[in-house]
Amino acid sequence: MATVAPFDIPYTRIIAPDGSVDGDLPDFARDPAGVIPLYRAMVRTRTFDARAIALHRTGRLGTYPSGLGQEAVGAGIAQAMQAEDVLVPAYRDTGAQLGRGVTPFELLMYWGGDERGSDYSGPRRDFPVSITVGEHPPHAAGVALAMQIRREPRVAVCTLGDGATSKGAFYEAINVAGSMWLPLVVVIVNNQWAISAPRAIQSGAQTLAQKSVAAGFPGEQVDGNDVVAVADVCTRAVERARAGEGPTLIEAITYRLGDHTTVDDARRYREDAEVSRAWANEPIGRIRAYLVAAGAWTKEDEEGLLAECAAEIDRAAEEYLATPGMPVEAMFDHLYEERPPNVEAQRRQAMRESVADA
Amino acid sequence: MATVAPFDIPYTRIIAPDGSVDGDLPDFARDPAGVIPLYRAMVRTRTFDARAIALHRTGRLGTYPSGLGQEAVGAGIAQAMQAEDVLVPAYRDTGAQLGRGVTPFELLMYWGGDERGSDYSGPRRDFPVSITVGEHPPHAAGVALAMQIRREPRVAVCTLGDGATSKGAFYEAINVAGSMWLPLVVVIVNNQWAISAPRAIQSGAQTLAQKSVAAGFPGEQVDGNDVVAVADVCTRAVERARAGEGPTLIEAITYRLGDHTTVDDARRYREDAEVSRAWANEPIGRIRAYLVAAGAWTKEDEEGLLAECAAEIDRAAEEYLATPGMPVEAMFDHLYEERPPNVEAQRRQAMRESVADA
Amino acid sequence: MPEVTFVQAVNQALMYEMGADERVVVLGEDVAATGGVFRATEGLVERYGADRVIDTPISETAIAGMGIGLAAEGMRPVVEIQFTGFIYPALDQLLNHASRLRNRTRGRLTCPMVLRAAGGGLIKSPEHHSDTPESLLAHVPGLKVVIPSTPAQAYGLLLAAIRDPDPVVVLETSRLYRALREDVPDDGVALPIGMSFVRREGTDLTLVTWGGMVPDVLAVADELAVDGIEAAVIDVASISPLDMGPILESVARTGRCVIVHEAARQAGFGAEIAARLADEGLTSLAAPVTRITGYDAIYPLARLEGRYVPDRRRITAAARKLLEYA
Amino acid sequence: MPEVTFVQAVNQALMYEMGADERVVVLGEDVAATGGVFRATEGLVERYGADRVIDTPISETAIAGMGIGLAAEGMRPVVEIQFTGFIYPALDQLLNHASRLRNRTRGRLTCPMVLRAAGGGLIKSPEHHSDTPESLLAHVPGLKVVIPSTPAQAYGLLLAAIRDPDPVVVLETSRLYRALREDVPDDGVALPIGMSFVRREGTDLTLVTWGGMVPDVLAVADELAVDGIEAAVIDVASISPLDMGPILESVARTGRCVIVHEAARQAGFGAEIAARLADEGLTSLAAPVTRITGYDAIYPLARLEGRYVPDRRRITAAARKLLEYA
Ligand SMILES: Cc1ncc(C[n+]2csc(CCOP(=O)(O)OP(=O)(O)O)c2C)c(N)n1
Ligand SMILES: Cc1ncc(C[n+]2csc(CCOP(=O)(O)OP(=O)(O)O)c2C)c(N)n1
Ligand SMILES: [Mg+2]
Ligand SMILES: [Mg+2]
Repeated sequence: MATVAPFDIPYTRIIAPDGSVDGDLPDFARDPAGVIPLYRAMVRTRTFDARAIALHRTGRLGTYPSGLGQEAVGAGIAQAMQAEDVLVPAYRDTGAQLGRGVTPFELLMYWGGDERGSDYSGPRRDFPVSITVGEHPPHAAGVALAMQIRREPRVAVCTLGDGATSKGAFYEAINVAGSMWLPLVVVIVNNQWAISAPRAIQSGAQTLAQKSVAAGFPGEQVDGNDVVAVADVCTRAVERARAGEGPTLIEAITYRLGDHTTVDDARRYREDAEVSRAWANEPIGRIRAYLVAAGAWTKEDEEGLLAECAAEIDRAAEEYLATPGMPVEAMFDHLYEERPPNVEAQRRQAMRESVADA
Repeated sequence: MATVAPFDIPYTRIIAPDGSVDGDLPDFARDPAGVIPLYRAMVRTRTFDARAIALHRTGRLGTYPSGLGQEAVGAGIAQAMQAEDVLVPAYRDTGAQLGRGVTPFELLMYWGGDERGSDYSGPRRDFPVSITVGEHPPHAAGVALAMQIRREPRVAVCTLGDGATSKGAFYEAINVAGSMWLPLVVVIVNNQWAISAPRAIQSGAQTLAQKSVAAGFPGEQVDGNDVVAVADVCTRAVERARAGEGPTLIEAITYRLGDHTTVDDARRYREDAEVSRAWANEPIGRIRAYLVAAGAWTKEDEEGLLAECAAEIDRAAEEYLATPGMPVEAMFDHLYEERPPNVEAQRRQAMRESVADA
Repeated sequence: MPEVTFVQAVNQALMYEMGADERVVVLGEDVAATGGVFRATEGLVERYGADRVIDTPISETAIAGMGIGLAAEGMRPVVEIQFTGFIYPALDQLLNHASRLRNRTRGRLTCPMVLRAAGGGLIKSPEHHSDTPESLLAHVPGLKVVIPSTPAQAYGLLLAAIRDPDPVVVLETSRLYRALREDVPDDGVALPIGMSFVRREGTDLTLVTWGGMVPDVLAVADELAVDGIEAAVIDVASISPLDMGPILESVARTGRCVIVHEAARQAGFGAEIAARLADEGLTSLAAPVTRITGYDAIYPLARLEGRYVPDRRRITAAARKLLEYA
Repeated sequence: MPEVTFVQAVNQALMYEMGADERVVVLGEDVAATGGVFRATEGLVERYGADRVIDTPISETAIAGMGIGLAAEGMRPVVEIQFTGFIYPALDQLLNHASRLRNRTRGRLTCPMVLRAAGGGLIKSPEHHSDTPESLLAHVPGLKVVIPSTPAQAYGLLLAAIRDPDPVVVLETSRLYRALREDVPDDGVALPIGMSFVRREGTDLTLVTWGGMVPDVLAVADELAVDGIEAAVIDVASISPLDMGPILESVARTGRCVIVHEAARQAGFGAEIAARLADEGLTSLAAPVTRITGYDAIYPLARLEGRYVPDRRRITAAARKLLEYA
């Protein structure tokens, strides 16, 4: 019995939970000022998140999946990507979307139940969020294949949850990516839970990063609550992909501090104690500690940032609440580029009924 | 960056292509007589295979997927299983099916286009072959789960091709098996080709055995043309599963010496030279060489075996050719346990038309 | 006897049958620890244990496929697909495998599995949670498809589905889960699959519907009655096998038929009923067979969804229009 | 101008459009090295290179899903699912994603992809190779579904499908691949999607069909003509969008309609056409709308398959029966 193929999975952390440096600082972070944009992005994400939940509570937003505690992953991914790259996100990746230039207004429109929220004014080629768990990685593989065929120095980045790694579509996509050596980076946002199912239910695999072994390309773990590490690991993976060096699977280990969504009550299935422990590890505090210790962040900076974020999200919420819904015919207007006769007839009928209503 | 999870994939060969012993003989094979049943099974399989092709050529059998060159895998798997275990096979696993007690007559009926061929008189709980590539591993996982729930010391064995490992259903099944620690053994019959697609198209993974890393249980390679090694590796995996020690993924490395099926022409897409090289490695000759060298097999034994196999397959073919097709109402007789009215009405109508025909 | 909601009736049926038949196992996403996202499986794991109530990975293909393996091995799996919009990755298992196993093996292996899924709109849920894919499933020989509309049907048809020797898909309408209450004796008595229920007699017009639209259609019939128009309401309940008897009988009397469903119109299941009427019921028809359905459009997000699903006004208007035919 | 078979016409269309539009890429199982199991993609990789003609792993979900990604990025993917029976693992991608992308993003991202698959029976192939799942696909808003019946349609509709700005499923009938030959000028002229073709005029009765059944239905019409019965034959060709115009016009003249398809009857696409007749065409109908279809049974293995697919005798008998109505 001979060993024919050895593999191993690395793990990266750079800033420890207490804010101390625990690994090799990447270039961008040598000067603590380089970390400030990441910190700002995380705080902005959390501000949005809190507002979205508040809007839901008061009946003014639909079901919303909070990303509380996962802000480092989104901020790190967005920093790693170039504008011309394409993000193919899951529903909880609000942070990455904000970083990509999707506006808080658009996000509120979407979660408020209006399709126009996915007509992103910024990243025009980014995909809308996938509500279907783990069915979107093939889209990212297709996007990456288009880039490869056209020999463009662009990269597709797909984000998905720990639960989504149990889906066949996820596997087919990474397997194809390995076979075709596509410019694709897949980031598993392992927040330990998939609704009520803890990580252990999803797979007997010791790490989720090792799923890449099945596809023949590198996989690695990163402390998903360490935004510096996430940004670093993701940047390296994205740049490898851009250089034609193939796909990477990244497992960002984080924790879902909130309920699954605004219509879930996580106390039914998980211990408060676990959540409390996880709070000690959350991503924003550690970077604040790091920046403060480095003398790069003051109380005034903090207050300024919070006020700025609150003001931005306030404006977005106002704009969202002031935007009237679409008329009934909107349902038919983007079904096809040209409306076939049956659709046209139904559209007219719906409009007639609409008038009758008024 | 720390390494958190190392893996490696072992490879087993016991009898080398020239018939010499190249590894540790398992108990059953200490006495060469223990190998004779495996040898006989392979020859029987090849005899069946040749006859099936001949029947197709003369228009008396439907499309048939030859297993030429892969006989060791089926024989080894069948030997590893107990009667009460369940085989969930792919279409090319004729050898394993014969070993399980599916009769040559039944196989001819099935490939001749008659559903009764899947009503196996022997292994009543074995699944019919899956024509859908890689969609059947979930059935095997379900069978294994039934065994686990009922605490039965039984094992489900699923066979599939190298191409089938690219399917999401294969992955979902092995992932669930790892998560639930099911008594399941999955054998990949890597014959290097999936119709016209060589192994390299399917996956960037260096081995197919390492797909198990994604599911968190052991995977290993075996020389699929060495029946002793296949039987040994499979037996150990089956017995581990039976003992509650979890699933195993086995990649049996072999070669499809024939066309994909009787309606394929492999010369369109692969080199004759490759096939010639592969013939040097085929599984039957090496065991014959081993047995002859060990003084355990004579020319008379060989002639006797060939005659016996030919006679058995002759009888099966005659019985098959003499069996009339089913009447039209057979289409409706096993749709549901009780026929609903619409089905009943259609059945009567079909029978009326049938009478009108006659 | 306390009244129960629809979702409680589902739960009651599962409780009952797991107690009565130890071959019954429940598996799916979030069915055990949290008792289902709608609480349909609440308390099952506490009562029957983790061996029989199993939280699976998020693997719809494997969930359905394992149901087949379990069923072939003599278990009675009740698998849950959390929402109808996530049934599609399980379709290969349903169409190519579950429905065909008995026929392929001439009855040697069978597939007594149940697949439950919640769907239908108007609960302001995210995309893909409101699908009504019943006509896809009704096209598959070897499957049965039931769509209960009341707590009693939810109980009785689910029991029947579990006991059925063949695969049955049970489509539950999430907006009904807590909308209705009624007495449902927990007596283990099943309702027959393959039977249309006459929910209201009437001689002027026949309204045919199922599942989530039933309450609205009954309400429309009540409204019409105020004007002296007596509409029969037929709740198809099982779309496969389809029981056309009561529909044909009613239309023979009324000559007028409106079929109401929430799914898109084109190739929706309403087409099958209309087609049967155009064949077997043609001579009865005094007016065009009308379908009031979801539009042939993508089910909209929450702000517009109320305009997608047929509402009482659309149904009433169609009914009144049919009465204009002599 | 040499005559070409159906499969050659498919090949010709792919050759043409790959030459005309460099955004067109072909991917699927066995499409490159061996040129497709039916040779539909033969020679493409030699002409256009391995960047644009791509053999994929056996991953139907990913094949369809990558088509979406490619299309959203501005390519014009033509993906192949080898047989219709293997389309089901791709359905989630078609239903939840391909069909919805434009609407979800208000036109920001679109999905101009084509998915081709071969199906239909009577070629003695193994299980799952003969499926005719057209009605499932026709139920999906946002998709288009075409089913060519001749080499010229195969060429013209495939070109149209590739140029269409929205996702189109092209269902090809394998038994037609080499059964028919005709002149098909390789002029790059597309046929319109969403148009029913009147293949034969007739005033006594209307036969409506598509795809693989068209030759048989035309033959039946010829037989009937011998007896002086003039049957119109309408080849629907695009089932979605469905062009009811010619069907309604013809039935307005004949009052009699037989719909013929190979798929199972219940919730088959014939139901949609019958339902439209029962609504918009009711006053024209002099006789029951008859569907002659595959049975509501599992498509049988080779020995019995000839009894599953409607044959000329069944169609003729139905046609003659309708003429008995006054
Ligand atoms: C295909 C599919 N199956 C089931 C669901 C229902 N569902 C919504 S979220 C969720 C859990 C997903 O967990 P994970 O992938 O870890 O992402 P997280 O919610 O933790 O971000 C499930 C099962 C779905 N949306 N899509
Ligand atoms: C789901 C599915 N996709 C495609 C096919 C068509 N097909 C039949 S055999 C085959 C190749 C399978 O290769 P592999 O799994 O290696 O098995 P082998 O034929 O080599 O035994 C393909 C693509 C199929 N039968 N099922
Ligand atoms: Mg999660
Ligand atoms: Mg192979």
